[in-house]
Amino acid sequence: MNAFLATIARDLRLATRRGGEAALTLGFFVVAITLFPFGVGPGPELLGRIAAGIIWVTALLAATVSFDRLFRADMEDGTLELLALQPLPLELVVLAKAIAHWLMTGLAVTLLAPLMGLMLNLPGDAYLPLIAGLLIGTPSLSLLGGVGAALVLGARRGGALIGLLVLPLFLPALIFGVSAVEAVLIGMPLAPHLLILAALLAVALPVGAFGGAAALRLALE
Amino acid sequence: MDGVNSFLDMGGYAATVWPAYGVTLAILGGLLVVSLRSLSRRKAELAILESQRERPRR
Amino acid sequence: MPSFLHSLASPARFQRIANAIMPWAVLLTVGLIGTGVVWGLAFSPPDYQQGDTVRVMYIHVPAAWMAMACYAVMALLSASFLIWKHQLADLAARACAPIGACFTAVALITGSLWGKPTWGTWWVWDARLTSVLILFFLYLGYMALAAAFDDRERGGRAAAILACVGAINLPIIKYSVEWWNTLHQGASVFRMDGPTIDNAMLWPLVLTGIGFNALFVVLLLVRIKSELLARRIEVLQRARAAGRS
Amino acid sequence: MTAETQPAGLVADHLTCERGGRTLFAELCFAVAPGGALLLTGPNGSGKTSLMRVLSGLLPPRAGRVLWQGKDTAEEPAPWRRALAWLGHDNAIKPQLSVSENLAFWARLTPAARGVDEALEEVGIGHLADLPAAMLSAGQRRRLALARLGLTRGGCWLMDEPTVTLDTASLARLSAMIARHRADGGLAVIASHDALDLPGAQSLDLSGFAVAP
Repeated sequence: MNAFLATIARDLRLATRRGGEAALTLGFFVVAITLFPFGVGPGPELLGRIAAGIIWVTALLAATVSFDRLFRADMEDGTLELLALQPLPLELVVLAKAIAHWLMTGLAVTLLAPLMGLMLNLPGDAYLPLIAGLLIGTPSLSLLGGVGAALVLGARRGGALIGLLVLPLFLPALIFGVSAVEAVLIGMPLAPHLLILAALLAVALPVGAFGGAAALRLALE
Repeated sequence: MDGVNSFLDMGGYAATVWPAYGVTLAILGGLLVVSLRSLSRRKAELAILESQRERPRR
Repeated sequence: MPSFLHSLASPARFQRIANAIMPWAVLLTVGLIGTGVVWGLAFSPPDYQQGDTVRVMYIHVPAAWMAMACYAVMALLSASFLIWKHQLADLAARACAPIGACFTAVALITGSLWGKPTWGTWWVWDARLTSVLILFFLYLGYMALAAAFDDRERGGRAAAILACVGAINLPIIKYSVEWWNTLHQGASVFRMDGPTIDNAMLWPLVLTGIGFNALFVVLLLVRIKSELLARRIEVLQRARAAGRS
Repeated sequence: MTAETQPAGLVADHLTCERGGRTLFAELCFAVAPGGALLLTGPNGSGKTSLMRVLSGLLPPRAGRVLWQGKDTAEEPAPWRRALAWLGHDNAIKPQLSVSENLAFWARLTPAARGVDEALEEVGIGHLADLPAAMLSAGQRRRLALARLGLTRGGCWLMDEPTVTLDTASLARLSAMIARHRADGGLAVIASHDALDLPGAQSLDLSGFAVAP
């Protein structure tokens, strides 16, 4: 457990020292969102209707942009092969890195989402389901994206490939994240949507850990 | 010839039915042709390589 | 069990089995698809609602079946490659991907052509269409990943992991898309009146369906043979390079 | 039957390794007992690094087994991972972290027997502990990587070219460090071009196991 926490703590510390990681993702998130009013027109009514969708789609894209760095730096400086040889199973290393990634991207995006909601004229009732959905849904993204990031290690044009590999897998999280907001707006219960997001997370945990570890072992051979 | 014409007309949906069959033929037939051509090209390449390998030994 | 599979899957043995199956598969492909298509186009009745557009069904529906069946075969081959590390499984899985992608493309395009007169639009974000589109993306991702490595073996294994992850996620995607669709649009537009399908329409559909399976076998065998040759060429070239240096 | 008769320490049992379709070495066997050391030599491309990676478990061998204390490391990786300390080509140093932070992380991941400061002193960079690792020279980085091995007591050190970028004084320190490790009951497998002072070490020339193409 100590080793697991140490891995999370190290990734967080590295990210804050470098300063770029979280800021880059958040910067992409904010800039991409500001593009939408230009694309669909600044009418507050239209923006308010599609605000939840915009925020979710942009969160997926922002996460995708950040995956390339998840394992690459550790691969290049030899840290990854050492991590693979530690007593801590590689599956747990992958989980630890996914958690650290989520804290820096998913959580940061979730915290920033209400502000973006204000800018996009998101209806008042929609804030709770949006934030709750992002909170439960974005960890799945970090886990599944981790598999993609591990798979493209050693591939040519790896960074460009990740999006093609993982965005289709993100679709369920997007669907239920947005439907949670819509359900609340039409007066339906919120809980089923959040429970499905939690179920997706329960699937993504083993898939991310075992798939990611298998892909990393392959990359280290 | 009226029967042929009405067959080709497909009850007014010629623009739907014939392109659908055409596209299917183009894609699946195309894949088959591409696969067969790569097979025969590789067969030829292998034949050349094997003949080159035999020569210096004998 | 693994050793039994291995003996079954040695290249020489594969060649023998493939050569034995091939003529039958070709015969079935030509005969069944030919009969089914002629039957479907010329002799089956037009639908009382959709008119002659229903004739698209005889290729569209089998293509959609094959799109999914191909992925299942590819994922099974990938899993067995990861477990038993047999090269032939990797070869076969890679050979599956373009075939599956082509069947998926056929299903999407014929569906779109059929959709125009039936629903008045080329594309609807219907649950089935959307999940087939995602399936198409998964095939593309698999092929891109398999080709993105300089080391062939490594690319094969990375792609195999992706195929397995996709196999777990594909049903999830499919059901979430279905649920999303019913939430947004109510009842699906895509209604085939499945149970009421007439025998005169069922038969050509079954014929082309089996014919497409046979076509899949033909394509798969040709592509595996071709890949085996490519590996043999690579080995010889490498031996030559090593001999001259 | 072989499992009981295998000696303690590290045993390579008929290892065959293949990379990129080429067999690097075949039927390679050796045994290193606790307190022993093995020096791997051989020209570039003879497969020293590949052998090290096979021993560590990073690269599965084409055939054969690696045994640690009589147990197959592929089947029971846990005891082997606890005993193993790995030094690869790359130093696995994060320039954003300080020297002691770099080492402290690995100390938390491995069962460290000694303190971070002690390990840094052993390689002669104790006075640099607070500096960001980005400030270190190439030789100092290699010594920081070596300090990671110095954290452990006993066990097995796998060192791939440990002497790269080291100066003469550091070479002497490395020899002393390996001697201390062996005296503690540890063993080491070292692939190196440089002559290291390794009293009583076995030597293995990999070119003797090459397979004619």
